[in-house]
Amino acid sequence: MIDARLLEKGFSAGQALAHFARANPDSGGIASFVGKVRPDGDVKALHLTHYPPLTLPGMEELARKAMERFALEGILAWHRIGFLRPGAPIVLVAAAARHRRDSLAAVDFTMDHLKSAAWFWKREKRDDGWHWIAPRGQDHADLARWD
Amino acid sequence: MIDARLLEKGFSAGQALAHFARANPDSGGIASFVGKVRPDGDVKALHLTHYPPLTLPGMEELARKAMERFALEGILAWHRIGFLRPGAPIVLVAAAARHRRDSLAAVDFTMDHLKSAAWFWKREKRDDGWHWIAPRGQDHADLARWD
Amino acid sequence: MAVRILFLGPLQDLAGAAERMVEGPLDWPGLIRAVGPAVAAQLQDEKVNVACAGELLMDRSALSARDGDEIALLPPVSGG
Amino acid sequence: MAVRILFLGPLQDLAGAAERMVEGPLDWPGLIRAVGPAVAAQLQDEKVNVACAGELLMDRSALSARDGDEIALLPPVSGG
Repeated sequence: MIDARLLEKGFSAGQALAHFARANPDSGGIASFVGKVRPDGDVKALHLTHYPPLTLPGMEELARKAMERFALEGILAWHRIGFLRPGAPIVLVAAAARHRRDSLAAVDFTMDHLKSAAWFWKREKRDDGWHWIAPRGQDHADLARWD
Repeated sequence: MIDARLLEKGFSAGQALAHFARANPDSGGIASFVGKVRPDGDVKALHLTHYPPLTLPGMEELARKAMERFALEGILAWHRIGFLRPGAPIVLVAAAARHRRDSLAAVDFTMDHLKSAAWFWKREKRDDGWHWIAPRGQDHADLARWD
Repeated sequence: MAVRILFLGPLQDLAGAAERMVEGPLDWPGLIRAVGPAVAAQLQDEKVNVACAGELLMDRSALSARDGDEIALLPPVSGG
Repeated sequence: MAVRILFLGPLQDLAGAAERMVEGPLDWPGLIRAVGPAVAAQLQDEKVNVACAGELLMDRSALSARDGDEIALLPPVSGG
């Protein structure tokens, strides 16, 4: 079961995970990761843009790859777009599998790809205005682990 | 913040994670794993025993090690004891960190140690009675990765 | 009808707009001329991907957009 | 007062009880004699840990339990 979504409004990771667990009753384990807007220094807001013809189809394709690669029973990949406040969740990934290591590796894999191979662009508002966030070298190194 | 518990009754992983997120508002991300009694074949119930003088102190020591090793801001490690039905959660681990990879690695590390280096013994009830569950070789191989 | 060029992420600051309409048809040299020097300089970077009519181009220089098509210029991403 | 020997996990099936009270003091050879042949055979396995008075013994053969102490025999675990 694949549940990939682009969300224009805030969401509760706890509720989403509870729902995902009910949707995958036969799995031995569920691993997850939720990433939030870091309440860092003077960041007032985050703005996430995307490209509709590619972004959600790309997330669905990524989810299908993870399902096959890690023998999952279900995967959830939700990503916010629009304006977010510090502390708000940006991304939630969860994987249900028979075996623990598969579920954890699938979350790791999916997060690495959402970070540096999915069609999102972030900018943040600081005291002196909006700034685009450049891709980090570390993110590309993380991604290369799966080649 | 360390939250290690032995639980004699069932719990909701979703609620526990929502609470853990509120307790760690400054973290960039939270990774988690929940393991459940697998609704497998003819297993009717699982019974988890432990040794009180060592089990919870050992979990707290494990949580402290994970905090140091992975630069965490918080860690949660809850483990059921007593009688469980198929589908019920046995174990929940969550790690809050500034960086995504730290939180995921901390959950992986903590789960591997709870599997094969924490003082729990499991037996399951099948049609023909109770059977102790032997440690799996794979669990020890998983643990050895951290040496 | 015309070709719509979309500037994604930081490219929209360089272009001074989120999109621009130009006459079709449009090939890769035509696109370079149409986007202005600041964006053209970014397109030298192979890391800027190009989609046309909703499909990512494997070879950007093979661009062949007709009236009614949408071209999206996709700089390196920073999601998650 | 006496020494309480606790059989954890599958050892309790081999011992036929979850615990047994024996006269103290008790050293490692005394423990081997006190637990019966089935459990004694398991104790040959280095993977069975021993705790005394709430402390895990690094060297089981150094066991020295006095009246009032609790000895726990801890076979390989299967948690999580």
